[in-house]
Amino acid sequence: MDRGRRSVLTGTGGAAVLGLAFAAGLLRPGSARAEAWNKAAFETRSLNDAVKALGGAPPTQSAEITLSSPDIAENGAVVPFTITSKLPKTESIALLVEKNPNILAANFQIPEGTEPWINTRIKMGQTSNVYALVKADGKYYYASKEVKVTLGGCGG
Amino acid sequence: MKALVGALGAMAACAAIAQQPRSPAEEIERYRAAIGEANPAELWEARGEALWKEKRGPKKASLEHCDIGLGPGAVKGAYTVLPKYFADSDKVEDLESRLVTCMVTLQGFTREQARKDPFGGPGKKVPMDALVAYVTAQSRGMKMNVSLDHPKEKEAYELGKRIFFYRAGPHDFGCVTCHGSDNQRIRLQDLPNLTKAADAQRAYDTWPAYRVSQGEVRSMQWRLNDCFRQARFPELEFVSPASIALTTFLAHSANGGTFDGPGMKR
Amino acid sequence: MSAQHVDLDAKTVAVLKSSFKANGQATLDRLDQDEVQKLCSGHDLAQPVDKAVAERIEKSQQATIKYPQGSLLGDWKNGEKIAQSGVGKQYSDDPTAVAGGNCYACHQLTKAELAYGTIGPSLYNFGKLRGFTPETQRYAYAKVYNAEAFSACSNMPRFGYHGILTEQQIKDVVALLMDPESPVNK
Amino acid sequence: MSDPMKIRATMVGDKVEVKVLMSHEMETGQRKDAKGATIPAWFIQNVSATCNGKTVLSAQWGPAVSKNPFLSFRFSGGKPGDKVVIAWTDNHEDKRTDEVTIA
Repeated sequence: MDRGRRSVLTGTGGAAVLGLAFAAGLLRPGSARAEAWNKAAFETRSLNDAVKALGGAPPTQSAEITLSSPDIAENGAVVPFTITSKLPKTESIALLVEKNPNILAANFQIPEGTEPWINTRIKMGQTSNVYALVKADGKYYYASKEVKVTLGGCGG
Repeated sequence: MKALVGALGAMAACAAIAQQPRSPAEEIERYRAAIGEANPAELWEARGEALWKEKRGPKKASLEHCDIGLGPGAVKGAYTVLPKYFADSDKVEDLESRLVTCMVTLQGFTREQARKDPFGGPGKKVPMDALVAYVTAQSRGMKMNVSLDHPKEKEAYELGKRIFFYRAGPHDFGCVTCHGSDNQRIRLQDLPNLTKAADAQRAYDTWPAYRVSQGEVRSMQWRLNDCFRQARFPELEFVSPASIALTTFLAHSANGGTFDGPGMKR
Repeated sequence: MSAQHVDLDAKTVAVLKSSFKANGQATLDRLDQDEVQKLCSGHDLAQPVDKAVAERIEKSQQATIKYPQGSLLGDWKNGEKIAQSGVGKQYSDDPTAVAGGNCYACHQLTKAELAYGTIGPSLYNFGKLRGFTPETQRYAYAKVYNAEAFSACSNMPRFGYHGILTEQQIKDVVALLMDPESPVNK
Repeated sequence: MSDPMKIRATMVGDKVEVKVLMSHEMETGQRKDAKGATIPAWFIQNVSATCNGKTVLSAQWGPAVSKNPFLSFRFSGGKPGDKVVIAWTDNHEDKRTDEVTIA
């Protein structure tokens, strides 16, 4: 197996996730699929910039959104989140991690008939605020929470 | 567990009750419960089943007639009797060793080929991890029942026990350093006391496991290899006599426990 | 000890030697035990170490400790980095990389780090509880240098004796434990 | 070639609950290999789920979604025996489509 990979990771602090920025050249912007994928939004670094790239105005905080996860993740490579929106006409639910190199992790379109509820797993490079961003009736709303990421092991 | 977490959440939200922050240990428990709901090891199990049935190697044969402990072709429950003595090879073998033997005898691979690349990694899928995931999953819910009746089984157990307590290297570590006392942890990871049945069962019964930190299914052979790496030993060779002896000691110590692998670990 | 046990002990060493391969800095001679390792192998942690054996180990290991000239108190900030890092001596480690002591793997030290182990005792408020005296500094240095000199068959590596940490690094760890400004003592 | 997804679709009350595991590296493009060379980004970008020809979920993902991704969602309008079809496309334009019958 690739021990070298592990030593590289260890050398930079042991986090399993280093960074998530990617080279724009790898995305083949010419293809139809890549155009459908919102490259600009996935390159942003702040909540407001991400919403702007998604075509919205700065979001407002909402108690109608529940962002649920453990407060401490044993490993940043897999952090489970459940997001529920009680906002009427919820159209999309996105997950954003403030301290990841690029803030937007995933964006789910919720058609009519699908519950505004998503359960998924994302990577976190370090302890960070996480946002659930919901588009409802054309406007953006968010909820946030901090998730601590711990390190571990004898070689870390 | 989930209901309890929900109830605690509701209490914390209630303004009349002062918020009681959960301890780190409770939060880690919540984390494990949440990720335990879906184990990517299932992807390995499916791949392993296909590989088990696929005609491979110079002899273009499947592994469906491999005797992994309960007779040729019997997969269900076979992992619970391993390691065990096999008359055809005149050796005590664990699952990985036995798969190597069958890849040689049934499929015609050289031993060298069958032992090569035992552990997967990023972008590298290997047959061994998948086969181990498939075979072990067929023993889920069954009790571990490793025999020491044959003299070679007894000897492997005794050697394994001595290896467990063997301290060496620049850190003076042995298996016992981390796994010889109750209720200890390294960073936030609980360390099973492998000299006690209950802990040995809990640990052994959940390997192999999907390692969240690596995104891979890891076999018991990998587990031992990586423990020795961190204990600052040289590199433990795949299906080596020491690895099988140590596995015999650990598996027998876990007898009576209900096998629940492949598990999911940090 | 029965003849059978002696046989099995000898066979254990033979089986180990046939089962490992050298990998980078982790050469096969690492399987060879020194006196302490030999005496401590087979020891069940639930039992106390035989008194005579313990005295023999502690005495021989006391004699290995080399104290530096001058102050034993280094830089606690660097000590904290050493306490956090587990790099060093694994075959997967770059042998030229700065090694760590991995103190947090086994000990609580500061209040800020939640991810600490419990194999060793909590060292939170180490200096504050024992007093910021030169004697305690000397004890801390010696304990990190060679824990077997104080507690035979300890689980703690002999950081100075085995050259895992340098003299300056041990002084930095002593500062982490003993500097009144260190977060360990806050 | 990529491995099949593991999909489960079950009735929870009058809704269909879908749980899906996908086999994918989800490489971030930030990690380096043993020789110090950057490992190129490789991750699923688009996911869609349909039932009886109707889209019940679609998603855009970045490389921050975990390796071997897991996703669960619930929708109305499905019944036992119906098929749920899930498809993904990654940034190398690899594709994978799998289906499951609602239990």
